Amino acid sequence: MDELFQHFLNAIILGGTYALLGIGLTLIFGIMRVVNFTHGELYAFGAYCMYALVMIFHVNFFLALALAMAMGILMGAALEMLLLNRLRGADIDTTMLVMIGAWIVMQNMEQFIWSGVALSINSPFPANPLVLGPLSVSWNRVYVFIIALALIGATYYLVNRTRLGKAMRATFQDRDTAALMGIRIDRIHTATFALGSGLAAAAGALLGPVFVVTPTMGDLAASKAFAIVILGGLGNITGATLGGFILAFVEELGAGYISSGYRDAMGFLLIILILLMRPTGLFAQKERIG
Amino acid sequence: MSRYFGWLLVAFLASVPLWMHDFYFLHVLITTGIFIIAAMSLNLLLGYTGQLSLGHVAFFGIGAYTSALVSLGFQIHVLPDFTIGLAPKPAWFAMLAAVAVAGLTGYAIGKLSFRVRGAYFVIVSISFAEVVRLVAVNWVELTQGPMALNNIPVLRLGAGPLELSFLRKPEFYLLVLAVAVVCYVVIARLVNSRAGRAMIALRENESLATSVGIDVTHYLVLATVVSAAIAGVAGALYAHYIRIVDPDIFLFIYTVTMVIMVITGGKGTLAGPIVGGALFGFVPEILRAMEIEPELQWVVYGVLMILVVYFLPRGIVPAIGGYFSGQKSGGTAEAATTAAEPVQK
Amino acid sequence: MRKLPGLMATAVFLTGFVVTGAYAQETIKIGVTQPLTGAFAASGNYVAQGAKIAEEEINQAGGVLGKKIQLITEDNKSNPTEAVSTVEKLITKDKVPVLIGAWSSTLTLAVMPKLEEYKVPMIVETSSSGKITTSGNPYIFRISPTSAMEAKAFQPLVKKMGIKKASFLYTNNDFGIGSANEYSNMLKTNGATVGVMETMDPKATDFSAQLAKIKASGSDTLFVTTAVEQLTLILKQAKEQQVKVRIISCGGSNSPDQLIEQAGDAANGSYHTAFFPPWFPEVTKNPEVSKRYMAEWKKRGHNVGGLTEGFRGFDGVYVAVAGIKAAGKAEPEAIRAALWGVTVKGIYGDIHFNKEGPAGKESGQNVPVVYLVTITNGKVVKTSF
Amino acid sequence: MSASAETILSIEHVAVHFGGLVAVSDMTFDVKRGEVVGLIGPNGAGKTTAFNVITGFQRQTSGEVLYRSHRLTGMKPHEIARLGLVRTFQRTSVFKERSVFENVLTGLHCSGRSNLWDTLLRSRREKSSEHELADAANEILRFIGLERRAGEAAGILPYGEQRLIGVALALAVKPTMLLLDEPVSGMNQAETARFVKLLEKISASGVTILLVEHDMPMVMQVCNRIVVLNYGRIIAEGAPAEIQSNPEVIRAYLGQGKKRA
Repeated sequence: MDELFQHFLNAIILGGTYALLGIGLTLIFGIMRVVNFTHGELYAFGAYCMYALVMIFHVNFFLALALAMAMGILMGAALEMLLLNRLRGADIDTTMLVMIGAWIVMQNMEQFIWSGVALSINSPFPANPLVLGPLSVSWNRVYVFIIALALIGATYYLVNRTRLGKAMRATFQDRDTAALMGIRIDRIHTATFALGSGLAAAAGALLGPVFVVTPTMGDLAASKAFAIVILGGLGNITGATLGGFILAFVEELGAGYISSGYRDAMGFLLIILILLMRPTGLFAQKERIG
Repeated sequence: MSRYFGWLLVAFLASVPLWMHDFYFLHVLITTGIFIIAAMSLNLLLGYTGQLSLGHVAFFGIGAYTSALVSLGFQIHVLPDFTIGLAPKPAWFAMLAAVAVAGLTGYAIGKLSFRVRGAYFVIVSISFAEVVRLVAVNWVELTQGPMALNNIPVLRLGAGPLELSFLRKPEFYLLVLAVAVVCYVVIARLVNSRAGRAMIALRENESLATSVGIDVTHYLVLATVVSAAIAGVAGALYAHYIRIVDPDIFLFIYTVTMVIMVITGGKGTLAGPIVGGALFGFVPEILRAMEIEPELQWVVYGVLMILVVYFLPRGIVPAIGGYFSGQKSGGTAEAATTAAEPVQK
Repeated sequence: MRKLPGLMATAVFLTGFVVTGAYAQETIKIGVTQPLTGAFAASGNYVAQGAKIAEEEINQAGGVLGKKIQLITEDNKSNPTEAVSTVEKLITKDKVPVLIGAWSSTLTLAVMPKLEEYKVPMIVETSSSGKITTSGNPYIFRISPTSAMEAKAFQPLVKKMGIKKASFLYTNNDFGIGSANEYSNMLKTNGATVGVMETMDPKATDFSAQLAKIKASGSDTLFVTTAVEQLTLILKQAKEQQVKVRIISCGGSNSPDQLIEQAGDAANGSYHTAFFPPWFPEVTKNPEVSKRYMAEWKKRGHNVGGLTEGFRGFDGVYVAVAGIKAAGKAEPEAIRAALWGVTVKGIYGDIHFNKEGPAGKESGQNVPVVYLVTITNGKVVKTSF
Repeated sequence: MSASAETILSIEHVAVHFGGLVAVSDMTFDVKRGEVVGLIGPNGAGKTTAFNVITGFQRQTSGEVLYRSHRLTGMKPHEIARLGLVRTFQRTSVFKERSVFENVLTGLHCSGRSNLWDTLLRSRREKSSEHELADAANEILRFIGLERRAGEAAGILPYGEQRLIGVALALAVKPTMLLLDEPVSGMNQAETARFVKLLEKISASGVTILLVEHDMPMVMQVCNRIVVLNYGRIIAEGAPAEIQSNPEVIRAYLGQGKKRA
């Protein structure tokens, strides 16, 4: 019984970070129709920024998080303006190829600069976990969970309550009309990509201290993010949030009671099942055909 | 016109072992050739039906595993006390089995995944490949998991004195070339036929295609089957050349390689995958020869990808004159002059 | 028009080779294939660095057969196909008479058919899968121990440490699975019971599910087989989830120094098998060699955490050179024959090869010493019972 | 067009709802063999939705569509097309990257006789089938008056000619009934006149025609019956003369028809 509760607790904690990984990607896809293969590298970028700030420049741990996220935003904006802006209107596989190229470049630059050796970031949290009866969870994880939820909330607010958000949603609904309404589509794209990148970098900066920082750390994060996005329906923030938690539960319980070897397969199996039953993802509003 | 160029090129390539005795060079040609075959199969889906499959390596891998398992034999427990097994079969038979199994998988996947399109299809295909990889990793009894299937037999044809063994590079190189030519012809005939027109039609305008009575799903599945079967051949060649198969054969980077080859060469053109394949087959070798930092070799590789997309968005072949493309309107000229009665009467 | 690109590529390609071809002929080349990029990059680079040290030592000492040696190191990108390509290149382009490689068992298995095809011997410096020496490839000479040897060496400790029920957590690759199987069998034959056997993806970073299961299994000991990155995380997360078991890491590529630095507190009380204990080189069979290697490693400012990997490359080069010397000429077949005779005073101990695998096609297998160390309050100490 | 002519298409109480809004409500009308019927109405009246329902691109919320006694409900568009009920699309709709000739060849898809093996083995059947299709394509091009354009990429042709290709594609399916969605929109006077001729030629060849069009003079000229839609429901039906003088129609077009369906 305790094991089951521990699994639940783990899943909830993990779900928060998965959701954070997911929304950035889904935002970019929904609004820009770009399958962002650099998502995982921006996650790694955030983690390396965190490492540099905390371990080399001894910046305050919490300040460093904010800075890392800011750098992620700048990085994202730069990528968008450098690579994607001139590719608008190109078909999905062209942009995808460019993003794959960028992914290869970024990952190997990371290894070139930092070498393949794993780095770890000290966190100010007590090493002893928070104990709840038979259950326990590290303070660092709790902190990550809370910040993740906060960031997700902030994103919701930004998308649903602000003028920028309104413009984003308009672009998402119908870019042509949006353009007619005088929305600067390219600005929206840059903003969207920057925001998505910032969220990915934040996730990296949050999880860097929990895990270790390596050049290939982005790959797994990216594959999870893709799973989450498709679970929730492409471009659906609520879906991605729920998708994050669902994936966490499926993995945790799947690994716990079916086979840990298939832990990382669970998400993909789920995707295939869901797409066969509901092609637009779990929470996507039905689309019109013809 | 282009046809003669084609046969000239084949003749030239076939002559390579005669004057090129550098085995490493042949090795590069062989591996490149295998990937060109895979890229041609991907091009059928991506280029002609317009469906981007980022799980294509799964068909390649399934071909490789099938060929390896059939030629090595296996024994698995279906139920605790019930096992099914297969005695080792000759390599050529194994390769045919690989084509069949890959084709069947293609059929199943096509039937299932073409309920979705575009980006959804892309991600379904990735997921599919990932699941197949994890099965290969975890179903140790069948696949040996990460311990890999090794000592895969060499392909041998005939027997006794006239036995032809494909252990040495020149023979294997010619085998790959032959297979490549066959696959090329198959694809060329397909895309220039009624079925091919249907595929291109659904790429260009799906609802218009259905409005003239084309069963879109049927042709998507057909394309997937043929594509998967050809990818399976490539995988089988790989298995009997490298002679070890492990779950790494499902690495995403292999799919990426195929996609790059197709798009840089020019998707939807017959020559595209060959040109793109030749280019990206050699790039890593050239970089290797330049002896720059391994990481930087990758960086250059990635930058090259991006540049190609920018400067040759439609690919190299269309850029150097689209008249090798499979959708050339060759038939038009002479056909248009042949007179006949109007149908509508 | 259509064959033009191909031809151009060919041309560039050939010129590319002129570059590599333009080497001084008065050196004896030794091929090294290691994962310098990709998943195993960290370890692969350490091995390559260790090999470089040996190369320069040997050349300062006048080389071998009156010639200097020259390492040609290729990146196999942690990928079997690439591994095969590197070996093809090293053998057919650079004409190396002997190879060192290819780190992981999968990579080594991938290149083995090529060794037979071209009849060139290879010193295997890291791979642990039994399959490598038992599948009948007479060109394989392994200086690293197999999982089986490691488990065997551990045998006496089962009782001493009082292991009653042990669980396993290992990467689902050849390295992890091989090790877990050998250890679990060994434990069963020594009266211990096996709890749960949990696997993980080599890239995974979150083991909460597996750990919760292990905790529930009520084992007293947890054997972990993976690379140092995941080991760090497992130690941390085990502490977080209060999995109170004795953690023993197997496979000898676990760099306790890095664990102390990165897992900190959580590393205390964990045990680790090691094939070279740089914390007390005096216990190794040839302390002077170990110390010399360590001094040079530190002098070059290489990461101290890499000492336990780098020595593999170091020994590999010395063995290859010993083979060349004994053969009296830099020819593959001669070296292969000669390797059976050599004994090298290395860090792995006194390296020599026993026959393993099917009669007539035996591979060479060295029997190194295996050490067990433990971390107590931030220090690595010898385990004494 | 004698009243005794058999009914070929009948729309029975068809309604289409998108969530809350009603695109078509309780639509009922018939088309008889050989007729040329116009379906008109202000923008958003539900004309195109009606087309989509009839040709299977849109599933109706309720009601039935019968074509030559086949229930079309639930049939796929390509199945309906194969029954001889063929449509064109509102916006220019051609296979842009392919030549005009290839466009028509594609339209002739269902007339092909070769299967996969014929194709891969280049069998005699394949060759003869392909030759027949080529001939048929040329006939259609001549019929439509585009034979000179055969070799050119459809996407680069002027607007009017692209609309003609759209019709050529539809004719290639050998339709018994043709649904034309705003065929002359964007055509100039001369083009329209030419198109009307073509339409009469098609009608004369025995093809029944249902067309949606805004160009009233053209509609009045070619149709022998007109159905008027407004806010998704039929407000009038009859011969051109009657429709022109129907007060409700006039009100609808003057945009005063405020009463919601």
